[in-house]
Amino acid sequence: MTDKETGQQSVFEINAPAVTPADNEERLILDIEGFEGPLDVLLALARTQKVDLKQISILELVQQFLEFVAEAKIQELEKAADYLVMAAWLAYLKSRLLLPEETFEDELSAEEMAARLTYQLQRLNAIRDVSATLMSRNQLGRDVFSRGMPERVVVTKNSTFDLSLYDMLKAYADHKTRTSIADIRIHKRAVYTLDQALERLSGLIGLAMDWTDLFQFLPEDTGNAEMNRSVKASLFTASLEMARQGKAEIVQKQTFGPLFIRKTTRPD
Amino acid sequence: MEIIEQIRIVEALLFASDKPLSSIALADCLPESVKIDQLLEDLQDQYKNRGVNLVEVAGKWMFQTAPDLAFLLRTEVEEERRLSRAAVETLAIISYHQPVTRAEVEEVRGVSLSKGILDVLMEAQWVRPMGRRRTPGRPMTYGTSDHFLVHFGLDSIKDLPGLGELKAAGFLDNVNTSRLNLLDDPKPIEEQPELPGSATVKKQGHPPITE
Amino acid sequence: MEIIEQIRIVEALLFASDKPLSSIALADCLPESVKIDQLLEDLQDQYKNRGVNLVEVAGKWMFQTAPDLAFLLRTEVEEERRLSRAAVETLAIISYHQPVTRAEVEEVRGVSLSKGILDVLMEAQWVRPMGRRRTPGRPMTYGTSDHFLVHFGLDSIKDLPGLGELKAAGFLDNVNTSRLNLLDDPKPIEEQPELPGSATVKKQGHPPITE
Repeated sequence: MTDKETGQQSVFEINAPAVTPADNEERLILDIEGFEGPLDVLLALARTQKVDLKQISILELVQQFLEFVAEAKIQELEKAADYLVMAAWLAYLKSRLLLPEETFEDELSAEEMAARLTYQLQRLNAIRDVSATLMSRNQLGRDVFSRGMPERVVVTKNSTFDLSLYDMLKAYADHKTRTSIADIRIHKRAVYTLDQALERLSGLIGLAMDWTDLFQFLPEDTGNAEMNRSVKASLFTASLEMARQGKAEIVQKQTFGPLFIRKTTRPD
Repeated sequence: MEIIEQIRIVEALLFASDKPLSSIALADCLPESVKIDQLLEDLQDQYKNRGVNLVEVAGKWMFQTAPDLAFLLRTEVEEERRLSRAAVETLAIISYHQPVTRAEVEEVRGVSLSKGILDVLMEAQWVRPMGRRRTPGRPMTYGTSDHFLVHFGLDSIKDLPGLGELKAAGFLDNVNTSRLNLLDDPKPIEEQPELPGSATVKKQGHPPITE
Repeated sequence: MEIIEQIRIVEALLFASDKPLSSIALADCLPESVKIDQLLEDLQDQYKNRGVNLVEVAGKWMFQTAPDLAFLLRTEVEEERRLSRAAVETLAIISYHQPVTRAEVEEVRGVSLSKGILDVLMEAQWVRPMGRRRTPGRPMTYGTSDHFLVHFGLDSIKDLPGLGELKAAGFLDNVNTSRLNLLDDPKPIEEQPELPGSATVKKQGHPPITE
C-alpha cells in the first residue's frame, strides 16, 4: 500500500509522523501528538540525521531530544513522565559520554549504553519496515479471495429414538399413579400473623426511648424453626406497615445491616 | 486485453462471488468490446470434465461441484435422541387408549399437548393417524403403528400389560386399581376411514383394543 | 481409480471449501494408495495460470483468486477493519519474536501496550496465547495462529518476509526488558509450552471438511 493510493489518511496508519524540519519556524511548536513515546521521537529524530542508523551521532541525538522535550507541549502527566525519564537518562548518558571514562561497578560503559540505544532504535526501525512489508502482502479478503459461495458438507441426521418398553410402561404407570390421587390435604402451618406482629410492635416501640434494633422486639424463641421465621417475617412486615402509616421511622445503615426503628416523635 | 486474460477475470469473479452472477454483471468488469456470452461458453467448456462445473441457473452463472461428485459433500450421521417425559407419557396413553383424539389425550394427561410432541412420535414412526372420529369437529384419532410393535417387541397391541399386571409387576404401588379403568372413557367408537391412504394405513396397523 | 478422477475429487473438495484443507483430510476421501502430495502438485500446476490458484497456506491447501487480479476484485469488498499503527507494529513484533510476552512487545516499541491492541489482534484471530514463560511472574506469551498464516498467505512463520535479515542483524535476540538497559541481560529464557490446550490450539486452526 502506498500513499499514492490512499492519500494521507492511510488505511493502516503506518506512516511515521514526520518531524518538522529543523530550519522551519514551526519547530518551536512541536508537540508529542502523533508520537508513540520517547523511543518513537528518538527514531524520528535519528532519521533526520539522514545517515545510516548505525552511524547516528548519539550526542547530537541527545541534544535534539532534550530540545524537543523542552519545547514540546506535553499535556498529559503520564506521557510527560515517560519523556522526562528518557530525558534524564539521556542527559546522564551525555555526561558520561563527555566525561573521561570512570569504571562503575555493575554498570555498562557509556559506549555500551550508547550502542544499546542505537540497537533499540535500529530494531524498532527494522520492525517498522517488516510491518509495512507484512501489511503490503496479498491479504485474504482484501487482495485475494476464497470461494464466495462455499458448498457446505450436508450432514443428514438419522434420528433413532432411545426408548424401552419398560420406560413406556413406567410412564403410563406413573401417570396412573398421579391421577389416582384424589384427596389432597394441606396441613395448617404455624404462622405468626401480621396482626399479632403489629400489636406487639406498636406496644413495645413506645417503651424504647431511641433507635432500637428491630429484632430486639422479637418474642421469645418459640422453639419451632418454621414459627421463628414466620415471626421474623411478620415483624418486619409490621415495621414497614407502621412506617407507611407514619407511626415509626426505620433506618438501615448498610446493606444486610441491622434495621433500627423508633417511634415517630410528633411535635404536637 | 487477450481472451485468456478475460477468461481469467470471469473465472475469478465467479469464484469469489457470494451469489450467482449475470452475464451483464460480469460484462461490467470487462472492456466493452468483450463478448461475454462467448467467454462464458468457453469457460464452461474448460470446466466440463473437471471436479467443478460452471452452471447457468435462472440466467445467472456459478461454479458448482460436479453432480457425480456431490456425494463427497454429504455425510450421514446417526443421532440418538431421547424422548421427553411428556412424549413418553403421551405415547403410553395413545397406545393404551387408541384410537384417541388429541383432546382426549389432553384430558387424560390434564395438560395441553404441545404441537411438537405428536410430531416427534410420528417422526419416530410409532404413532400414526387412524382416521377421523364421527363427532362434531370430526377430530383426527391416533394410534400406534407396526413399527411401534416391532420396536417394543410386541406381537400385537393386546400384549401390552393390563393394569392388574402392571400392579403385579410393581409398577403401580399404592394405587387401588379397582378405582382405575383402562376402558372407562366412554367414547363413540365408530371410525370412518377417510384419509386417501387410509386403506393401506389400516392394513399396516392393528386392531384397536377398545371395542 | 484413474489419476484424472482422483484429481477431480481433490479439486471438488478444495473448490467447495472456503477454508484450507489439509492433505490428510483430502486423502481420507481417496483410496489409500493415492499419492496425495503428487496430486496436489499436479492440480496446483494445472491452475497456475488461471484466475484461481491453488496455494499452500499454514500447511494446508486452498483455492484463492490470483493475486494479480486483486485490483479488479478489491472494489467488491467493503472497507476493511482499520488497524492502528500500534496494532500493526504489535502484530509484527509478535509474529517475528514469538513466543513473546507483553513486556517484551512494550520494550521493543518503547511504549506501554494499551489494552485494546492485543484484544483486536486476538479478535481477528491472528494472535493467540502460547503458554506461560518460566520466569518470575510467569508471564503469558503470545504468538500467531494458523488463521494469521492463511490471511497473509504464508505456509509457516518461517516464511515471514525479511525474517532471515532480522535474525542475522540480531534484532530477534532475546528482548531485555530491564528498562533503559542499565544492567546486563538476564540469562536466556527457557520456554515451556504448558497450556493444557497448547497442542489442541494448534489443531483447532481449521476443522477438516466435515463441520
